[in-house]
Amino acid sequence: MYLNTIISRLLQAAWVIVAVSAIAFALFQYVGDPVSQMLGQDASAADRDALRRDLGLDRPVALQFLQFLGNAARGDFGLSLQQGRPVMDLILERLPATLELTVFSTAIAVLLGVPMGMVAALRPRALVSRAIMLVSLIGVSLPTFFIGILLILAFSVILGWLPSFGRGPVADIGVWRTNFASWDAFRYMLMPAFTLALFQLTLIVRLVRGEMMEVMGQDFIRFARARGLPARSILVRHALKNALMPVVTIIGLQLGTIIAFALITETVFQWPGMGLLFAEAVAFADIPVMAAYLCLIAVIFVTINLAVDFLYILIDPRLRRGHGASR
Amino acid sequence: MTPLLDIRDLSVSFRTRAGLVPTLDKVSLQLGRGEILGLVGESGAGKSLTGLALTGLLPPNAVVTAGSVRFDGQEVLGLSEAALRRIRGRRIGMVFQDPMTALDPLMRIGEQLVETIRHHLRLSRGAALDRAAELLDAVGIPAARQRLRSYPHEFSGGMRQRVVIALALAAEPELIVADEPTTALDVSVQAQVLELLRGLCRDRGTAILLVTHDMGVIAETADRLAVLYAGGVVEAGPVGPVLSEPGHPYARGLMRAIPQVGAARDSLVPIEGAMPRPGQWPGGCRFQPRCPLARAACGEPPPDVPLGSGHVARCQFAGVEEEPRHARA
Amino acid sequence: MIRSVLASDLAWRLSRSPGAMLALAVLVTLLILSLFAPVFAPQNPFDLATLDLFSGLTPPVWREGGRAEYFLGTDEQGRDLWSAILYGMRISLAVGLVSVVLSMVVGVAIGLIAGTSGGWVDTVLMRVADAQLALPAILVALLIDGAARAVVDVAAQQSLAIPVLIFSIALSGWVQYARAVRAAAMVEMRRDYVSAARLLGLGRARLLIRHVMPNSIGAVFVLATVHVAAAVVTEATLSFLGVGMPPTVPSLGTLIRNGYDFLFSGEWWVSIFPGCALVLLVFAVNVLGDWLRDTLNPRLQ
Amino acid sequence: EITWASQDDAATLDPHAFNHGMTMTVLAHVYEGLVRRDRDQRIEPALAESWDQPTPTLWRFRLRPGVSFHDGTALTADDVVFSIRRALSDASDMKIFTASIVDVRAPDDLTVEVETEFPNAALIQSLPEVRIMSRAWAEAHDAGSPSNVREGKENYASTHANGTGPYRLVSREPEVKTVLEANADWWDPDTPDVTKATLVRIASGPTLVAALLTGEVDFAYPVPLQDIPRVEATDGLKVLTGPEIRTMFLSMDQASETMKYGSVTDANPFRDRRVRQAVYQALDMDLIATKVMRGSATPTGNLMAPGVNSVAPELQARAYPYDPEAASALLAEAGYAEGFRVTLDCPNDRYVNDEQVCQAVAALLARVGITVDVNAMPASKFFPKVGGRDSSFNFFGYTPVNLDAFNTLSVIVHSPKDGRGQWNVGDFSDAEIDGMINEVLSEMDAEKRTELVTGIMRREAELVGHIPLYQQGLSWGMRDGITTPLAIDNRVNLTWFELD
Amino acid sequence: MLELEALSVTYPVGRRARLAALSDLSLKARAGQTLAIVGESGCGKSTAARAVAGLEEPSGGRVLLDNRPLAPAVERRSREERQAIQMVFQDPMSSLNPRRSILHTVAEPMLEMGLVRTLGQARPLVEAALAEVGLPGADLSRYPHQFSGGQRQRICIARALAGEPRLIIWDEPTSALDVSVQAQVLNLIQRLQRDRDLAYVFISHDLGVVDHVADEVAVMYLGRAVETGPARQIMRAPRHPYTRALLAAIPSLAATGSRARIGGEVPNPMAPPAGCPFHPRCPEVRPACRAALPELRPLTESRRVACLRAEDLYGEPTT
Ligand SMILES: Nc1ncnc2c1ncn2[C@@H]1O[C@H](COP(=O)(O)OP(=O)(O)OP(=O)(O)O)[C@@H](O)[C@H]1O
Ligand SMILES: Nc1ncnc2c1ncn2[C@@H]1O[C@H](COP(=O)(O)OP(=O)(O)OP(=O)(O)O)[C@@H](O)[C@H]1O
Ligand SMILES: [Mg+2]
Ligand SMILES: [Mg+2]
Repeated sequence: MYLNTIISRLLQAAWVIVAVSAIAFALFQYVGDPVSQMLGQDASAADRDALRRDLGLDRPVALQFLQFLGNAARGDFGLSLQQGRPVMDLILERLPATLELTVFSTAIAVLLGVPMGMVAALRPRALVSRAIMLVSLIGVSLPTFFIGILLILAFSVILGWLPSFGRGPVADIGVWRTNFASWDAFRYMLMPAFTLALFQLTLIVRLVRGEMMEVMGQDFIRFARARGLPARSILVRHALKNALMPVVTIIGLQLGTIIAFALITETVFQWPGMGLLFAEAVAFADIPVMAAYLCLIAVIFVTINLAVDFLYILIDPRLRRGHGASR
Repeated sequence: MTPLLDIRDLSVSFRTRAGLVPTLDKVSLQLGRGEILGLVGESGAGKSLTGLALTGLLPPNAVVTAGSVRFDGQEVLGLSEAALRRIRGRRIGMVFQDPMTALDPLMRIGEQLVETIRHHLRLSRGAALDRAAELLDAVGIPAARQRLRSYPHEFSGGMRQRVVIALALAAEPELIVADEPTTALDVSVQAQVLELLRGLCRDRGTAILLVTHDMGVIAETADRLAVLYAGGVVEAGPVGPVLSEPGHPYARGLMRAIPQVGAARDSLVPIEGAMPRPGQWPGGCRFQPRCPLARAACGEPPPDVPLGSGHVARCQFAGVEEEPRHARA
Repeated sequence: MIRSVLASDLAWRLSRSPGAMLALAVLVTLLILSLFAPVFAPQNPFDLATLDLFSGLTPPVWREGGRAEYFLGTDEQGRDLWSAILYGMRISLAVGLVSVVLSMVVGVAIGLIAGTSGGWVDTVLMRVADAQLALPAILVALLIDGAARAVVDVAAQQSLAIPVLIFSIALSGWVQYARAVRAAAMVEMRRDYVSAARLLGLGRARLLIRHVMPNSIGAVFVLATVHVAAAVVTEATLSFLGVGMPPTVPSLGTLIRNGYDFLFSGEWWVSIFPGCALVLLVFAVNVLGDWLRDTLNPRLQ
Repeated sequence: EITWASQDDAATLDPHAFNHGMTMTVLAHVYEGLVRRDRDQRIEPALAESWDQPTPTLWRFRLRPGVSFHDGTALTADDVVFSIRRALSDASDMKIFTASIVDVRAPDDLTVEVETEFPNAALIQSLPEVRIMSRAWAEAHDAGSPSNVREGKENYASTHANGTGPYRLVSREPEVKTVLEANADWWDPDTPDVTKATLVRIASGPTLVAALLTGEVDFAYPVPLQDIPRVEATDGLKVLTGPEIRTMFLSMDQASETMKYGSVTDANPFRDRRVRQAVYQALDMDLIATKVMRGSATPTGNLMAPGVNSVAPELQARAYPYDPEAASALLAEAGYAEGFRVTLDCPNDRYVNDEQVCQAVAALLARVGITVDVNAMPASKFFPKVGGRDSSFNFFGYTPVNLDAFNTLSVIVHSPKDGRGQWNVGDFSDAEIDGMINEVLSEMDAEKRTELVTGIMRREAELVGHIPLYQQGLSWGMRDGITTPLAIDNRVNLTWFELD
Repeated sequence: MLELEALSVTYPVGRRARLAALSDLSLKARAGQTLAIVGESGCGKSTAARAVAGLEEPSGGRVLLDNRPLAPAVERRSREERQAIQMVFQDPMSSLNPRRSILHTVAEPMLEMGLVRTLGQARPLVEAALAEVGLPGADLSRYPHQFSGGQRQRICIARALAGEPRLIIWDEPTSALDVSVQAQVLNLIQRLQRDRDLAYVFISHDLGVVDHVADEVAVMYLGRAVETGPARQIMRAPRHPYTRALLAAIPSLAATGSRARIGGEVPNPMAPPAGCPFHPRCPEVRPACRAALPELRPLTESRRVACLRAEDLYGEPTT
């Protein structure tokens, strides 16, 4: 029934990705010159030119882009100029780290943020609510990198409770490298995840609060109260469910940003994820890695939003077509 | 016999930026078992507020400043939220004004019914489902069993209004407050819904407070009638006499202003002016600025004048033959 | 005048909310301080000739080694931090405000067009918005900034740093405005006053500007307050990534980033004071934005 | 067993692909050259037991017998010939070290002959960097030439290693961690204390310090200057500091007729020696070294650090004293009494406190009326820009990789021609100096060579061809239990570590 | 003066489907007279009104003004044509721009139609217009939310009059108002018609109101006219079963007790029943009704009915 929708959304998604990579490509040539980074200071100008020619960097950008597209369509993103390894391998190697970090931090943010937002909505004048809003504001007022380093200072250097960098003793489960297998490895994830979560937490608390306040004022909630339903059931089954819909959308839209924000967290905590890879790639002007990373972000973004759309359709019966009244 | 519902001198104010604004002023109403009391009045007169006050569902910025509301002998005002919850739904059912927004859009109709039934009647899920189907059937929704699986948006406005009524009936309350249950409906469906309510009174002895501003609806449904104007009851009594021989000039004006099929073309006589909003009430009789009979004496609070068989009008000229003084036909 | 009514109403509500009042007071103070920075600042931190390298890393006045003329201490270049904060806030505010206004204008225009055209125009614009969203703000800013630095004449870069920052932050912000306005415009288009205006034969542009737009941009202002704060923080983050303001013309973000390196070494004041200023600023703007949103949303009253 | 952390990581494990400090540092533990440097940076035998020079252009090396690669195969002269040829190939980044070599031969299994184009006094100085790999292993893995990025193929040697060195590679995650384990079969009887070493990369300075403070790493470098006191004050930690061999200096464009990036449009002030001298005299290197570099830098008057082969110690004094008034006077004399405006190109992720130093330079020059716009950028943009001579004024640092004066003279001081003066980005040019540099190349007598170099540098300083600022400082942080000499080229050598 | 010829409108629903909101509607309106359109909610009354006004593009048929066809979209009509037809909507709140003062609101048509040049010139005219609709001396700088519902509807009427139209379309102008206010507005509407000899198309679902104002009536069901003719005849002697049922269902003040009702649900307009669209609910249904769509045929000179059994149905409606 939704096949048409799915196909057309997928096509649009493909265009989005092509557009993203086109924009990105147009900008790459200004990021820096990979050749100067690939050869030592003592290499001669002729050597540099030769390398530039060998890499095809002397050709027009449009041509480079087309070739990139052609190769990418075949799943070939080329070799990293910096590491000389297939970009796909590099990204797949780093993907689990970033995904674990973002998913875990999103989980923290949701698990803390939703109840906090609810409390703030239900008792807007209470002291707790004010405290929650205050904390959530600090989350947006302080730059992520600053929060990160303050956490390191507090929990690693002064208190000595948590490790300050890296992923620690990770375990390999098949091709997936995880921090969840042992407490020892899990500890490494706490600070980076919390840093990243703080950024999302703010957003979620505010969204949930706003939506809850809005939903709580609606007629069907009053009607549920008039029916004498217990408060808990009204809150969770009726209010929260309705309030979470827009929240899910926004979180979906934000996920691209969060993955990008992971770049900063990863830099501060030396977390070996894709963000760090990208940061290195920018410093090195490693074009294939940058291009693949941006495409990947676009793919993740589009996929998540597609999923959110379908989730929406699944949850909200009003969005399913071919039903009843036309209004 | 004490009435099932006894509202005495209920006054409600709103906290607003201009301070406390009195919005209901000394409203008194009585309602016995099996009786339908019509509550009519212009938009903003305070009809819905009266209904909401019964179950403690007033907006957060409303304060009850005086009066009492006794339900089956028990004072309702000032009850705790928990105690109110035992009354709501179980003993007093509410039908809300707008069927489009009163149902949770994300929950199946059946689920909303089952939830309410199970909470109040402590039935098993299966039994609750059976009862839900019965209820839908009772309010006239065909193929009730299958429709339990529908979502609100799949129902037409009339059907939704009937679902709202079914929900109000779910726990067989003794009193139903129906707030304009038919405003959103077509004439044809309207008749159907009113029929249902009347049936309930007849068969189960349910009392109904029927809030509306449609005189026609009252005429064919209610036993007794109270006319609300600017926050106060201006006339009350059995339906027949109030409609045919209204005592208050506002009620009289209202009757004349209703266009009727088959009536003479030029007979529409409007009441000039508009009802004052809360906070802008004049002293004394609040109808005075629009009243063809207004005199200096109307500056005093008007008395309740009994007109026989429980028919009361709050006007010092009630019962006095009206002089045709209005300016224009 | 609805505006004056609204204004007096807002003023009244404001007087009832101590939190918002305080935030407003803080914001106004900061605005005045930074707007008239030359008056309040003992030093022009952008003028390299006034910097005294020798006074670098002087601690704040109440600490040992502190000096009266450097109330909050100095950074490693001998820049008076109090002055640097005032001047830096100016830049941060300019970047925040202008970038938000820019993205607002673009967003509102696109949202109006998409929301009132429907059909393929709407689809195309919304897909463009998707593409924009798929490229997170920071990455876009990184790339644009890099590109701009390479394209423009180096001598002009100093003066172009602010426009480039503004542009890159604005570019990633318009989508939210466009979406909000589009949704509102779609609702407004169905209202009868639009039909009434069409009956008069109003041209599309006038219809949009005169009737639809004023009724669709309510949410935009609320979004904007929050975005100003976000833009200021984004600017700081970009500085961290090395593409913010040039070090000789530091913004609040640049100051924090520079001081970030000194956090462990005991020279905490270099980053903590600008950090506090940033928190104060963003905090005040956010509190006001939140308050405005709650106040202007009729459904929450 | 230790964990050591660095802000940088090896870019590749291919011994001939990338001439880059950290890459060479890591590779030195796995691969060896024919010779190596001892703790005092003197050349000593390594894979070659001994060598001689039958003619000025022929070097003959006797290989150490019984040496084997980590995979167990024995080292033969053939491997050495293969490796040197590989280092000579097009894709190699080690050509600077092999530049004069025209032929390599293996008369027998343990003898290698290297023939140079002309007598090259500095060849032996370059050979520690020419690392020997196994021919069989390389060819088996299709790694016959370095850097297959050009061909779009993965190069096995860039992620795997098989050398003869003191450590064998256990595992490697690029940019994350590299684990080395002592090679039990190493030929050198002086077995290292460190039996297993894990190199982790921590790019962010504060995080690196945090890791050191928490004891998560035993050794970390470079410790950011501002954090040195903090680390030293921490119980159980210490910091080794000292001058690095890298010298930082300013280059001024002296070739263009008009100024590229500045306010003077009808002339190029930097062509005027007086202006250059004024800039020099306006700069207080001591202040920069103590304040911006927090005392870790060593002010210098020369482009080459002491310790570089053939550099006399007395060259380190300033040619002209710090004297802003004299500077102003010189400017006025040159017709720039009002000063002028110029852009200073500056990397911001390459040298210690690079951007801050540029700012300090700007502040100091502001006092004599020269307005400096600091244009800071990442190295990936800085080097192509400056290398392309698209700059009027820039901040630059240079280390002669083979620790020999000729390297700096040829790359930095010689006029940009004949493949020389590649990083003489201000295009300083003096025919007399060019001639003297050629003499240095083939002068085999150490004393005369030193004299020649001194003459060149005196003249260069007098002409203010460049403005030497300081030698960058080294800072290695470690726990008290580690003892190691500080290497002036910033190359950590685990075999020198002594553990308690 | 105004003529609708086989006017049809469809709306796109979802990606492919279209909903026939109005099918083959043919009507005439004369100067000085009121043509009323009645019918249940959703039967296409507003759609017809919007198509006439040029706010909705018809999918078939045309609208003639003084025997000349009008362009389908209002934006493409000439100024005279636009000036001739104005419209007043159901909800007075939503038909006023909340951000424009009543001066701007009422002056806008005058400026657009070229009756005045400047806002200053318009001011006295606006005052006069407001006085005419019973708002003398109103503060012109106030905004819609500062007026009551009845007052707002008067402002809408003043705005419609400001362009000096010849025909006004009223789309349920009083259904959002209380009865006491409704009477005021209805009286005003009728007075204006008398004073200015205006032609009205009056849409309502309230038969009481329709009986009060209309000269001609068209009864609609599911997008089609089922009965048209002089108001008196139709209200007194309805022939179509649907009209009869509608009239019977009106609550009256006098009668207490149960009234007639139309059984069944309104069919889904996306899938109207075959044959006569009313047949599933019709008390008079015959097998032939299910077979073919009955055409709107003349019953007398002035009346037309779309029912096979029109001739048999008169007198009291069956319940
Ligand atoms: N939350 C509130 N704050 C202030 N005033 C309110 C609030 N809610 C209702 N009122 C006022 O109370 C008065 C009575 O409202 P109520 O809803 O009872 O009217 P009603 O008779 O039910 O009208 P309607 O027919 O329109 O439903 C109105 O004038 C309204 O403006
Ligand atoms: N924009 C639209 N898109 C799709 N369907 C529409 C649209 N507008 C109206 N319809 C449908 O067209 C049909 C006729 O609508 P219309 O508004 O003309 O009815 P109406 O008779 O005026 O009803 P009401 O009395 O409720 O105003 C209805 O089924 C409605 O759902
Ligand atoms: Mg109400
Ligand atoms: Mg309609």
